[in-house]
Amino acid sequence: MNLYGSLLWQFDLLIIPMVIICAIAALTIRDLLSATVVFGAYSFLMCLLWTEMLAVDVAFTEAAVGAGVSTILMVATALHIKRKSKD
Amino acid sequence: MKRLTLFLVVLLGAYLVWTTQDLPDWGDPASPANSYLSTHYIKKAYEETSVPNLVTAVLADYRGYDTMFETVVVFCAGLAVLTILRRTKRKHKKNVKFRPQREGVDIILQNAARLMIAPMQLFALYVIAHGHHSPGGGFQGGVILGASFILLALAYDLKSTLRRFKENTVLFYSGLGVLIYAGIGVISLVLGGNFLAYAAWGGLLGISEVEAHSYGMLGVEIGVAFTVMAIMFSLYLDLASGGDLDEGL
Amino acid sequence: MMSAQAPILILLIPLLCGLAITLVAQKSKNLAFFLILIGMIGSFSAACSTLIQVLQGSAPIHYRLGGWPPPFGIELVIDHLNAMVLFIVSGSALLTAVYSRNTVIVEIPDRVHHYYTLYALLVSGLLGMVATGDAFNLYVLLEISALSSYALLARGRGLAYLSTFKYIIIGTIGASFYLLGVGYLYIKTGTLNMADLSQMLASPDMKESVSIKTGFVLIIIGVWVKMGFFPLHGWLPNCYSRASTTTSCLIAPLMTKVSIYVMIRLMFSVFSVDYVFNTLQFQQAVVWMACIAIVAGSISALAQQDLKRMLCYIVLAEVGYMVGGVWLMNSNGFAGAVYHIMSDVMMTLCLFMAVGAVIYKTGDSSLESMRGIFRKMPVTATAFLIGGFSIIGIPPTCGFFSKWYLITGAVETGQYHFMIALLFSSLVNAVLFFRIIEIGFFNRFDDSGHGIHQKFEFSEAPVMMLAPMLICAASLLVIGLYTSFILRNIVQWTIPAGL
Amino acid sequence: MYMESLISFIVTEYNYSAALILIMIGMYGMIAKNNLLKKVIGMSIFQSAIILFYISIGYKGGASIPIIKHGSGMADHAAIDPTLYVNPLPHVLMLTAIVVGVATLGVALAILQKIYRVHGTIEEDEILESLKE
Repeated sequence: MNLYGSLLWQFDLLIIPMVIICAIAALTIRDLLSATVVFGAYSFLMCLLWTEMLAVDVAFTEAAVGAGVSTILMVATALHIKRKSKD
Repeated sequence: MKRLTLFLVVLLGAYLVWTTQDLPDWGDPASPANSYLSTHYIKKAYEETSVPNLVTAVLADYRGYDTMFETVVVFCAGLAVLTILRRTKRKHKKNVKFRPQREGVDIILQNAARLMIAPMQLFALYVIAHGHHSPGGGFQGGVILGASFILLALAYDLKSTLRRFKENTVLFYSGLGVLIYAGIGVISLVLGGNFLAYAAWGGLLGISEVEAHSYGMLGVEIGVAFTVMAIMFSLYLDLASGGDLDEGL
Repeated sequence: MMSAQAPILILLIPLLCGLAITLVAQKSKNLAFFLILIGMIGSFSAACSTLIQVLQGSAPIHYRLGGWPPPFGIELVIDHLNAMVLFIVSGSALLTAVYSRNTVIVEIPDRVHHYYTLYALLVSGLLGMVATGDAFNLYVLLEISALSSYALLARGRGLAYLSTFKYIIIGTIGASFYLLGVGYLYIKTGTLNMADLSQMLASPDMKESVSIKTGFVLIIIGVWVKMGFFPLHGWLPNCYSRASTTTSCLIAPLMTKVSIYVMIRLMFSVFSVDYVFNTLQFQQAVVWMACIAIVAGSISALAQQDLKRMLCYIVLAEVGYMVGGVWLMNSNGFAGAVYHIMSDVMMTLCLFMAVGAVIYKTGDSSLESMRGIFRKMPVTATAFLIGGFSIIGIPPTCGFFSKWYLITGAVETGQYHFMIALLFSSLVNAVLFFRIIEIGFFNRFDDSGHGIHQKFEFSEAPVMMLAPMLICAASLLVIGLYTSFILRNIVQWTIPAGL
Repeated sequence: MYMESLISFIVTEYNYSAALILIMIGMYGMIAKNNLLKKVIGMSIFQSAIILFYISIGYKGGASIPIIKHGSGMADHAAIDPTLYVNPLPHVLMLTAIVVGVATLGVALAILQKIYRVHGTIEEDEILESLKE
């Protein structure tokens, strides 16, 4: 078993379940505004994961685009429509 | 239907996870992906372009053609949203059925925004200009610039923001950005190189070809920043106001 | 010097003209039209120049973007196959641009300049997809053409928004599958350049690799989604039939054919004949799926009461022709499929233009709107007739020859079900078009049969719509008459080694 | 024995597996969810999961971020040891993919708002029912 001396693979093991939980939560929460905010958290955790894999430029972009602008766009849309979802 | 989808998705997922045993180990320095092209970029990019941030060097130079179309994608999205949502002034009266209500003026928010916007924009400019040496570049800087305008619109209101940054200016900047990018490519084409071959600029600017690559990249990053800034703000404008630009969130 | 730069100019000129429209043509609709026309003419002439260069020299043209040698930089590779596709795509985009003069102003009066910018971006995205020699670059251009087509399709009639939303979801799944497939190839080979990939993939241990197989399947499924091949076609008829006239003239012929080109390119330039047909074992299954696509498309077309929807189902059946022809594993079938790309663009374009002219005049797209068409709009009706004959496969139109080669290929490999499907589809198409001709030409009575002679006054569509339509119709005959020339000089060169 | 190889498999490939699981979650959301905004969220999850897959390809154990150490004290253009830096190419590709993702997201949200205005709802079954009437 060669783990190639990754410093942070424990960290990796910790974040990945959180990312998956956030993804499932974003899809299952019925309140759309909450779902979009959870999606923002998902993006931010993703961005942590990429920083940990040393993809600094990508993480920077994701922090600005994924966790920032896309969440704002989704919140803007969620506020324009009926907030309750059936599933 | 849902059960069936779940079943199919789980089946496909299990198959794909099973195929990962064939993939090289995670973090293996000798895997094909980490050894062939990547080694060349790491060894040569600094020498050939004098840009230490390898991601910027590959993004704006070796694969600059991709990045140009990436900018075009952003531009295209902005136009698409505008074409879909925006309506002419007369018809839209009852378009937006439900609009989030804002109560009163939030002084804390407004003052915090006032304090934050200028440093944000300064930081964005730093990110664009310093993208050769540190993480960052046109996209990140452009998004932050756009976000500063979005913050202004969130803290105050859409109307007052639009007085500072007019709608037509937004569109103009978005087109201008792509034009700067493509224009740098076209000029190198006119100067006798291939499209986007920044080396051709060396003679014109009186610098070595390696430096020309560096300057060319700075130029295209500025173009990218213009487009991304304008379109991020424009996306917010259209989506937050439902297309009529009367009132934001 | 200019001719050496022609490959990039093909897609650069429409792009720059699109930008110019946004920047300077905000106010003037005429200026926007003028600029789009310049862009399309420039692109078409660059494509002609490239085609001539390719025909004169037998080696493919390589164009290094940024001056970097492949595989480190991106390159455009133009051989006989994509020179032909570039020519036909830019040509039909030019014809549609001329045609759009009257329709766009009626259908999208408020945003003509944005419409034309998106038009130019879509065309340069499609041309870029055809010209590129890099697997990831293809994804970026795929997304450009997809995004601009979402915007163009959304500005349609009726429930266009709903069907476009479905298209976004399905299209993103397709594009993401493609991206994931390219990821699988990249992880095993470490390169993205198509020529380089094919060299790497030729080694024996790559052939056995499970992840390469998975990558191939993901890529092919992604491309099939984009072209609307049989089990993945659900989004296409709704989306295309609800689009505005110009949009459907532009997108319906080009999007599917460019996807088929992409499929051929990936199957034979990235992977190899041996890999696709011998290492993987689903060649028979794909031909069967193509048969189902043809039969289902033809029968659904027969059931439609709306002209545009009918044409969309015909497009689906035609996709089945080409996919089946490529997967027949036979040089005649392959030649038929490649030749059919060329002829199918022209015949679908011709039919959509004719139907668009009818809609422009009558405001209605049901079969009934064709009533008296030969009296009212004789020129449009003639173009419709030629296009219909070509779809049925009546000589000397080009549809006959492509069908001939496809059937020869099916017979040579003993896959008679494909031949039967082709003949069945011809039969159904014949019924379909003769029914419309009957409505248009003979049936001048209303349904109750009382024999009230309606008076059909001559009211033809404007010249700007008729001219491109007639050029299209004429090109169907010209392509048909010069079949042997085209086959000898272009199609023969595209047949991959080992087929 | 069998268990051990399974654990080794999971640890050396867990990033890929996680990416593929997220892809499947996103795809399930896109296909099976009834609410159109949920479909859009699924789409974004799908896209960022693919990005995770690519970034996992580019990771190299024991390496540093892909910015060449330079400046005073470093000989310019000295031979650079490729094992010191992670693979920059997947990062470049994924920057493009992120931007494409946000572009698609914007267009999808715009169409979604339009659908809400036309049909008054974004539940797929309610829209289909309102069409039947």
